[in-house]
Amino acid sequence: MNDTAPFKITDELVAEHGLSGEEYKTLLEILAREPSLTELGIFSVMWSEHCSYKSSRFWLKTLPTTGPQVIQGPGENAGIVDLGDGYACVFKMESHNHPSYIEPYQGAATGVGGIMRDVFTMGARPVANLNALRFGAPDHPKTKHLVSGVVAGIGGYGNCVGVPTVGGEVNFDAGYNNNILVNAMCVGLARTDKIFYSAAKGVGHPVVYVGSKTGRDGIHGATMASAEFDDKSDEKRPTVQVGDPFTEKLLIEACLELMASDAIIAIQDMGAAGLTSSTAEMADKGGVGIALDLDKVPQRETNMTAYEMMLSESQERMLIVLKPGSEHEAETIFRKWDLDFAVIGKTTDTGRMIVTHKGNVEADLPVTVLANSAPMYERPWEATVPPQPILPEWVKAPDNGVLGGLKTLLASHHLASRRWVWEQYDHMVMGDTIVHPGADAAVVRVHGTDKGIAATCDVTPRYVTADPTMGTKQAVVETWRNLTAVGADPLAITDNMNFANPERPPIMGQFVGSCQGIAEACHVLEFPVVSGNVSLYNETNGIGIPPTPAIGAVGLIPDTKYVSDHALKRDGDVLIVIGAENGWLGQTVYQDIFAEKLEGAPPPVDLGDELKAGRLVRSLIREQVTSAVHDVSDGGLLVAIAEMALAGDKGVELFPYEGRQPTHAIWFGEDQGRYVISVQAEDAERILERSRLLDLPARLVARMSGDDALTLTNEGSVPLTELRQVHESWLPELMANP
Amino acid sequence: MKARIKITLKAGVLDPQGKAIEHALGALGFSGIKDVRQGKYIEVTLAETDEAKAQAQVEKMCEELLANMVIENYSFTLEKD
Amino acid sequence: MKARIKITLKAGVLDPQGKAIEHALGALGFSGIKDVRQGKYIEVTLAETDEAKAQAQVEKMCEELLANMVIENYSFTLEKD
Amino acid sequence: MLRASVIVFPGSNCDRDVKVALEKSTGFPVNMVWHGDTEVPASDVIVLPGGFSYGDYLRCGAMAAHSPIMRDVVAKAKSGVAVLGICNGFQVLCETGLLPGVLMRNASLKFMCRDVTLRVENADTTFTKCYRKDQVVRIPVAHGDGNYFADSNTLDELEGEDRVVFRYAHSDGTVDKAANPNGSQRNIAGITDASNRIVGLMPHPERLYELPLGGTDGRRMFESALVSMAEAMG
Ligand SMILES: Nc1ncnc2c1ncn2[C@@H]1O[C@H](COP(=O)(O)OP(=O)(O)O)[C@@H](O)[C@H]1O
Ligand SMILES: [Mg+2]
Repeated sequence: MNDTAPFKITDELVAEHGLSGEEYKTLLEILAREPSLTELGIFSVMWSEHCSYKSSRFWLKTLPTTGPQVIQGPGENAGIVDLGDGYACVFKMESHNHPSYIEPYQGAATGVGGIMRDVFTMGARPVANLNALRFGAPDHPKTKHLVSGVVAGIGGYGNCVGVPTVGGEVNFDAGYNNNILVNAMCVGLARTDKIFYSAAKGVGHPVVYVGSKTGRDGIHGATMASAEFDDKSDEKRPTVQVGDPFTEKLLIEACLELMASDAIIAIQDMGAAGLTSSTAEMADKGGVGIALDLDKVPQRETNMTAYEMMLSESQERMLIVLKPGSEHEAETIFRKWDLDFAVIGKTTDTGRMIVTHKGNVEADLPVTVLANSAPMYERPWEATVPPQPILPEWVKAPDNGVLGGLKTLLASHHLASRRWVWEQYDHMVMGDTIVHPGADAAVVRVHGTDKGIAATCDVTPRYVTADPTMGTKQAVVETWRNLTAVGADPLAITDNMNFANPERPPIMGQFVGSCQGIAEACHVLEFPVVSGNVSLYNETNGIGIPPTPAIGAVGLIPDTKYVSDHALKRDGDVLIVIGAENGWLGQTVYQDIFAEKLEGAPPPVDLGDELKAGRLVRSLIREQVTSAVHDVSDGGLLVAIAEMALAGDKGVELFPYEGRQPTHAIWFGEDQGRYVISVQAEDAERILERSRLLDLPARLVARMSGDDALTLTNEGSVPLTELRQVHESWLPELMANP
Repeated sequence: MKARIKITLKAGVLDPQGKAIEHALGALGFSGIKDVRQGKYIEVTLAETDEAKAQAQVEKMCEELLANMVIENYSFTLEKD
Repeated sequence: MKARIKITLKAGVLDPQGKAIEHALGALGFSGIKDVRQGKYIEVTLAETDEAKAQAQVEKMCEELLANMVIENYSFTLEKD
Repeated sequence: MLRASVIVFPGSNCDRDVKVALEKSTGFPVNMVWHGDTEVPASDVIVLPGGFSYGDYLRCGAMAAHSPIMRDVVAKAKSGVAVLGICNGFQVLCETGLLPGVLMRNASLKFMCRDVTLRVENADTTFTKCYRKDQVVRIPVAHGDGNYFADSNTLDELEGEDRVVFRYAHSDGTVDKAANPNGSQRNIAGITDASNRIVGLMPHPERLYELPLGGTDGRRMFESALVSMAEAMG
């Protein structure tokens, strides 16, 4: 494409830029003239779904985003919560779904790189990474290739940068066959008095480009992320961005070094839509104009046009507005780290973004309009009608008995161990990981202190599909429970809303329902949303993904002495299940595996009971009464107990259930709001009583048997080694052959 | 037959390895070095003796496994043993 | 001048990558494949125009940095631009 | 008294971890030395930390081995200063020739991060004095290229001179293929030079130096350095 050659903006060109005819008309009205090609490119990325949130903004505004712990809610590069004593936790989750489907290694790697930049741009050192991954059916021909590429890419990037990857989730479902999801989350640690924002306040300040050189990577990446796939996309293969984690590591160190000084007015990573959105947003937030001289931009390729430079998504680049006079100090730091450094413009009082290249003005646009004129759509939506609940009796008992059923479930694609994944991630680097992958939430220490940050991510798309509001409420609550189970005070969440085409009312209805679920849960749990990301159009040939609002959450461990995990460890302990047991089998893993279908309503969430149970469990942990805690989620009670036994390599004897529900429904039902705790036998009665006083059912469910098997009276016994074998071997075996 | 296959990054695709090698060569005192690019070199011995068939076989291997066609190109030579 | 450098593992040095590729090719249905070896291919553009000097320069690069002489061999060709 | 220096290469990422572990284990402050410097301050011990120096591009440790600081590290090592190379640091030591052999891609071709058990083969080095010979210790590995390779003459020589320091083993001390996480020759996890002062190993002792991290088996390596210095002082 050539900027200087005369050209005509045709309907095709407009459509290629992902703008509707309506939108282009609005653009003409705003400018009162035809845009240049560069200007068209700039608007197309600013107005893309990815940058503008045009379909989702209306509903995102309804989410609770405040609370005494919140330092920064949505709207900046990442959200920030207070950890006390001058520490702040900076975190966000972001999707790299389409790029990872096209090139799994680089797509996932650059997703990790991008989310880390969002975090360290605010002054935080990244201290933990997580990832939520959804792949197609295990036997789909593309699945293994995608799993191995994505996992290698996440590890390749995070390991090299030296940030531990401590948690996440992996699901397999045919609904993701042609649209996998790769959501990466980064958690950073900052000092509250050293937080950096993106507002480029003040006129005449140098605008500085640092990091890697600009190439023609991912041009149109931002619009690609918002466009539906079709069968041709396998061939189309747009320019893929390649990540350079080594440069990212240097960039982190250099930025943090510069941040320790007093030189920075504003800083922002160049993410989707690179130079365009970073300059527009920084100038708009600062209330200034900006003049850019593209001749100064460090370039990797020859003959790059203004259009290409403004739209390039080359990785590992940052934009900084410096206090005048500090250029030399800054340049010294970036040179020391062997990074490119160039003053490419300055802030102005014109209120315009003026881009010049080779002596020509390639774009001259009003900043506020550019940053704020994106359309906002209140798209028509149709609410999902949730199915009626089913009775536990309607789902048959396992043919192979309760213990056989347990083995089947532990070896299923839903529940099999993800060790094969997380052993490819360095989860210990930085020397502060105290609860490792495999637990309910991971915990990293606040370096040099006794505080800890707990982090987790979760969503159960089968629940959300059946009932978006209830299912999403459940996702929020499950992260809250995961944090509680390791002894943390839940602080806040980030969300990554992955949905299909919002222009279809039923899909938009899923999105709306999900937002309502988040809003309700966050409001009651005082667990606000501080950052997030929306990924729409995850569909191919009209077949969309299951609605997947991934929730990432962080909590504070005030003193790491009180950290808990789920490994049984104290001989002689008994196990108590806290929370109501109704044997809920609708939409469960059990139903999917044994009835080979999913039906009925998903398990309901009672936020009031969740609060009570969570508070009780947290006090028991802090009183050091418990020696292990696990929340009950996928697969139900027996799976939870088996996981505790396996983690600690300690056998248990289960007490027979004597209530009215079918036994298999009690062992495998997914009733919400439950925890299993391990306590000394002499404390049991007191704890049961304390729970009942809160109106929370509680039951003695098992005791440590002192042997190495899981035993159920009247059913027999299964050695832990056998359970471990089936649980651990599914994924390695799947991946063993290409 | 022996196939000697070169796999290189497509033009314009960032090559972090090449960049780092170029930098290291500079630091070692080599001057006038530029455009360092790193790729892979793979040797495969084939049972196939017919040149045209071997050619087709290697092409298929490259496209299906050896090269990542999204970012890489390949070229090869064949040699009778 | 452009140097095209091949770096290969010495005979007798185990090549886990080559072995894995051989295995994967087999699993993909390619038969009669053996002795797969993976090495590196590096392109370097030199300012030097004298062939002998360029030759010496590339040899030095390979010995000092590009190849690990404990396990690897190198070979290269030079080409005038 | 222990004067320890940790070299920081671009891309090192366990430099802070090992500094903290050394300081907590020995009680003495540690110097951080930039790769671009030309002299290591007077030290009893120099540590080359784990990480991805230069991104591990080209070959692990190859570019770091040519850093300006390494000339002085090699000189000091030859004049008797003890040197410990952990993971990437081990790779750098092999690339400089201070230790023989090379670390190749893991046989699985995958990065691997998990605890492994090691049998202590040589408890006489500067960094293993506080272990017993044949003791089994648990220390994490985290590497993609830890597959130790040397020709069989070199391997025989290493074994003959008692220069294998750690081998991957089962928790009962048996050494076999199943205990080998990365395909390394003869299950070698760490080796020393002939003087027992230059030690390289793939596992990360700094990751298990205190109980909150899950164990203290790694701490003994740093305590050994302190004990060795005390012995040397008489
Ligand atoms: N992609 C991943 N990366 C890192 N850890 C993972 C990943 N997937 C799963 N895990 C870890 O495996 C464990 C089990 O995951 P999951 O079944 O989602 O847990 P839960 O249902 O308790 O939230 C968790 O500790 C989780 O952090
Ligand atoms: Mg989960």
